[in-house]
Amino acid sequence: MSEEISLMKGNEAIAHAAVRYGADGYFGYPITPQSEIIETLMELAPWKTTGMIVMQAESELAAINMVYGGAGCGKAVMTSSSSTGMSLKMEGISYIAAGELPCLLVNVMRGGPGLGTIQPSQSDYFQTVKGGGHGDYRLITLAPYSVQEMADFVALGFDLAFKYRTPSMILTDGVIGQMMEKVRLPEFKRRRSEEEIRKQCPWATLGRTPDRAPNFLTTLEMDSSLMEQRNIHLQAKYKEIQQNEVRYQEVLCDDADYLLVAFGSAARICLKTVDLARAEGLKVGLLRPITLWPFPSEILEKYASKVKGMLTVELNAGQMVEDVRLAVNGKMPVEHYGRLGGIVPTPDHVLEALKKLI
Amino acid sequence: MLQEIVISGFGGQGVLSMGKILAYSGIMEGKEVSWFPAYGPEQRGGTANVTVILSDKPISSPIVDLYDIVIVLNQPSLDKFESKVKPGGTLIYDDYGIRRKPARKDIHVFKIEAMDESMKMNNTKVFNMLVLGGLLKILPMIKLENVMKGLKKSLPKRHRKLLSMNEEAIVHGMEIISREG
Amino acid sequence: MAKVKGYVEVNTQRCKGCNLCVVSCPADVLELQPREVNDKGYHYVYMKNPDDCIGCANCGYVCPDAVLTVYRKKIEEKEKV
Amino acid sequence: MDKNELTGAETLVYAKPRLVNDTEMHYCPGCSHGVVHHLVAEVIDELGWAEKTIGVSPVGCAVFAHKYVDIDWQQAAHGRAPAVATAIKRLNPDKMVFTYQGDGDLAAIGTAETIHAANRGENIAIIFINNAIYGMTGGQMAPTTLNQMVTTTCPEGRDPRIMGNPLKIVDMLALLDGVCLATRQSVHTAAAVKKTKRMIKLAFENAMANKGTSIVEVVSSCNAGWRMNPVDANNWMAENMLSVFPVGDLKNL
Repeated sequence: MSEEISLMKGNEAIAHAAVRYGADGYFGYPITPQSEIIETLMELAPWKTTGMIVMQAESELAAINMVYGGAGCGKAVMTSSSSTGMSLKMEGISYIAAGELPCLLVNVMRGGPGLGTIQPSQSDYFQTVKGGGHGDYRLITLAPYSVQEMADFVALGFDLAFKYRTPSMILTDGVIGQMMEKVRLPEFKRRRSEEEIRKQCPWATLGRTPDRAPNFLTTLEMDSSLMEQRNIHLQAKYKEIQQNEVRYQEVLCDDADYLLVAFGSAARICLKTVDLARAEGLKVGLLRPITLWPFPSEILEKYASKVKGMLTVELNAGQMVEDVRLAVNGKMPVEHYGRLGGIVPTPDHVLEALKKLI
Repeated sequence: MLQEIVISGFGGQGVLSMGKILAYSGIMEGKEVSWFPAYGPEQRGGTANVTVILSDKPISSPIVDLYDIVIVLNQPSLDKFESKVKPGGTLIYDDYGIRRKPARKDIHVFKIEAMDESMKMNNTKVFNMLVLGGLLKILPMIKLENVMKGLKKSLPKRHRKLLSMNEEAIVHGMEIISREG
Repeated sequence: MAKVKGYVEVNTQRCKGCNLCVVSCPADVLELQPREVNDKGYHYVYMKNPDDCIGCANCGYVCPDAVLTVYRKKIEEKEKV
Repeated sequence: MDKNELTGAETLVYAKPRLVNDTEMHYCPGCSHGVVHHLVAEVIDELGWAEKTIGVSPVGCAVFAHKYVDIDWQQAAHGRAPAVATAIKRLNPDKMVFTYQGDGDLAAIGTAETIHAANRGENIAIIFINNAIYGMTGGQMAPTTLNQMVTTTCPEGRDPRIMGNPLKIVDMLALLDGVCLATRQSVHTAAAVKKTKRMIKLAFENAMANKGTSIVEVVSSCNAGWRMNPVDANNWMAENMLSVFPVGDLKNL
């Protein structure tokens, strides 16, 4: 971590962190509220320094398939978009997951459905953690709640993607993308050489060498028995990720009678609600899933026998609440509070909703 | 110390950059800061507002219900945010183009004629720095030297030559703010 | 005077009997087997008139399945005697 | 003379290209794809670039191209091969990167990717098989289907008033400044095969020399999709397609 403190937007932090991580390529298409990512990268012009390529593609479809091509070469590549653009990318993401390619995806969510609004929302939770694209695949999903985490999760996302050969998603929204906060950017890392990539990713299509058979990347398998084997392999990998990579944060949960469950920007809002509630003598805590997939079901199950109720707070009509209910499995009531279509609730709104539950 | 501030006006008045300088100045003072803009489709003119929070402790929500300080630079902003000042809080407004003045009695109201002044100075670009000066006069939450450091940080390198002009405007802004009622 | 003699070797199991080589041959050397089929059920190609082959390799170029290997040799007249 | 007197290394004039492996191709008897696969393999081998070539195969009949030619391959989503190739080449500027696409992939679903890659002058080669029909899905209309030509989705023949005219996409691409080579060839005769091979070689050399985008269209037959035998299909192609899609260089800088 560098010593210098910067003030920047979450979107800008992602761009800086990508260059510093030693990413090889970014491919994207402008869409509000995340265009600062590609704008900042173009301003940084890393192709002159680290050698990282930055491309404005002709569409989200092209961008995600550029990521497929780059990831197929074992390169550390990424793309970013916002909700409706991410929908366009879903086919490509399914291919990337099926091809077991590491890459970093960023969705700075806006309100939907349809063209919707450019204002913040969390209504792509289902799309991200339940599929989105076709087929049985999963996305490692990281939900930052500060500009610092926007920066930090670039490296985390890439590292997990390469560790498990699977795409990672930073799922955030217009609040975290557009807000400025203090951030300490990571130190610069050197980009890997082709030799290093060949060693780390023996499957990469970098040109066959005499010591190995040709590599080919395809997601097509006409023989269903082989396709089932591929799926079983993927599921085993996903199980391993579920066992190893669950991340969450507990805020004043120990003595809590009631638990707020929220991620990303909603969790920031809930942090203040916890303070307001405690000031009124209500024992309220916050459990913040940091990985939305794998979901922190175990810790929620643990609290299910300790607290009187849980309230999920989301900028949607109730999506994560389904996973929370699955986790507590009927042991106690779980309610949902959310605002829709780009409206961001304030800490007081959440407190009012919480009091109704109590 | 916790100051929850909103700055609101027309696009192009330097609302967002004033907030950014304030946030940078806060960092120079060793504070925790957050800056959250109301963002919309790109449009010249239109309205703009930004929430800036300065605090000694880590900031929880960047979005709040009520503000300690509301700075409004046009009538729509005054209409929208007057009710959002915490009781006992502060409202600063520029009365240029204001037809309906602030009415609340439970808050401190200050007027700054920054638009008129900047036109007199023949330099409307320093408008937002006059306002910033006014704010710092009535609530000296950040030392002027740290404001100048923040200003330097937030200006792109190619604009550094404008530093002294901005500093003068901040100092001048301190002289032209006055309490109402 | 030298004469050119050719020979076409057929990988009969890979041949799909498409007939493109037959029509590409300028010397009417090739023909599909009228009765015999390979394991895939195709009437594979064979040299019907081997003596006429000039080894031009046209058949090889147009074969989509790389079934044909073509050879060509210059032969002196005296050898013929 | 018998076989033994004629065959040997010194008399060999044609054999299966070395980079083509022994996997039996899935293509129908007489399909042009096989011929073009051989040319691609021969050219890469002759240039000595097997270790620095990355091919991008499409969705369509050539979806299995990677099974037959022993180089590194990526198989792209339908229409996206030029985008995939763009990234591979940009991230690996010292490699030779080419796409191999059919008419549906290149000229229908992937039109945007094709045009924009060419317009950016990506240093890639595009091998474009135009057989005026969708072969893999059973013979539906392609953007390049000829007027009045019958397919399963224009059973009374393509009516340009309803379905538009055959898309001359390589003529369009030739207009773009990023394109250094746009040529149309065929593989229905040995002479045409040799000419096509020369143009594929030029396209690959252009890609390595960073001269911009090269497109080699190969007007091809699809005897199964056309419901003809292979010989008739080639003849029909020569008589009907080549007047709409005449062979020759549209641009060769």
